Amino acid sequence: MSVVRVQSAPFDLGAETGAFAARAAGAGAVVTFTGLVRDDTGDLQAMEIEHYPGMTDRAIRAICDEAATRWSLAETLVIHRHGRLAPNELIMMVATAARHRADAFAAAEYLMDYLKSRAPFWKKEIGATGAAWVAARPEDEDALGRW
Amino acid sequence: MSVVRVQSAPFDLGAETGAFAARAAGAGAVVTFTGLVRDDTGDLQAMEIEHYPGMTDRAIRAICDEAATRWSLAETLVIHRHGRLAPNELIMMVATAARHRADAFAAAEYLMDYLKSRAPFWKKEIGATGAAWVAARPEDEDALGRW
Amino acid sequence: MIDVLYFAWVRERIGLPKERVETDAATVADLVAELKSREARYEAAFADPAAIRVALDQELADFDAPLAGAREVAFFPPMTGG
Amino acid sequence: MIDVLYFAWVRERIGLPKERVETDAATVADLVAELKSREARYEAAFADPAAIRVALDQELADFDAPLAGAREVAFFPPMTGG
Repeated sequence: MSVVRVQSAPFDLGAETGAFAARAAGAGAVVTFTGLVRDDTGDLQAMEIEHYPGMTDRAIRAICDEAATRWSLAETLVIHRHGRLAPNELIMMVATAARHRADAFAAAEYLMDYLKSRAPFWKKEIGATGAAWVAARPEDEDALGRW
Repeated sequence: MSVVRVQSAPFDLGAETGAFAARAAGAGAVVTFTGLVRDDTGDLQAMEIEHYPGMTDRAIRAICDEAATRWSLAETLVIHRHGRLAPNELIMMVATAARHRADAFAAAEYLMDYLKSRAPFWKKEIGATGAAWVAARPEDEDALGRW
Repeated sequence: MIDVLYFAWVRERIGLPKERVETDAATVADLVAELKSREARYEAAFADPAAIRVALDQELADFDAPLAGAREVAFFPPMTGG
Repeated sequence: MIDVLYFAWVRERIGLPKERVETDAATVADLVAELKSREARYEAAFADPAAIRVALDQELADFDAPLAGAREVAFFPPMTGG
């Protein structure tokens, strides 16, 4: 089963992870990934995340569905925030549950690679001296080639 | 920084994951792996995990140290239980924090591969009709070859 | 008539998130050419087509995709989720 | 004198977790040969050396490692952590 949540509200990583593992009982292996707002320059005031409401949910579900055809998964979870986030806030998380760890790891990495480059989110960094859209990294596009 | 805990007591995955991500603030990417007692036959009553107390902690720390030389990591955490566990209980977890997701994922998989085959734990499955030591899987030994 | 949506810096350069466009353009590329001929801000937003991604009815599409039957087209930079 | 530890099914076959052994064995393999000659339960536990792993003073070691200076040697099956 896939659960997808796109929301402006914060989420509780601990509570989500605990509940996911409980739901995945019988699976054996649970992997989570969490992305946080990183302040590389010491100048970041906020990160603004824009998304395409009509498309976001379906794009993420399509990625989860594809993962479910590639690996034997008991459960997947994707939570992604939009709106204004402060440094060190949690941006998003994925969780995967499978019988064996190789499937859970591969599916989590696949979900992340596709969410990075194929889910309609755009990040803007707001600093003391100005704001700038985060550029897509060529490595992120290249990462899709491995699947 | 590496935190290693070997304990018979249960741990709270949600609380540990939340605290780890808070400690890793600034890291950007957090990956966790959790292993649960899986009942493949429907017959499992308990899993007994034996370990080598004098060696366990140092063996896990050596694995964490090696991971820290291979990837740029902000934090690592390993919790591994021993003693008698019921089906669906959490056996262990690892968590890694890094600037970029590729490092966090690779380090978590590396830690898991080495913990599986190089940390002195042995699992015994206690069923209604008898008990059996879990055999090491050749794939687990082979997995070390990729690092 | 088609709804045209803009996101991120495409939205900022064009100055609005959404508009209805009366067009007979056969493909996405034709629509882009039409918009660019309208005003300088479209010219600026679409100056480098390689930097722009397209979705047709909320599915990723190419610039040569036909517009016939589509109700919504969206233009945006490469995505930066996760 | 060396402390000899057994874990998992090695422990079960030998019937104890730990013992002190008086030995002049030069290597781990020599110690194993000595133990096997003592009693059938050692013979049974060490029947397939390929199935046994060794730690010397709590570090993984090989059967041909010298025992000189070691205080503790442990025998166990391949590990199954995680």
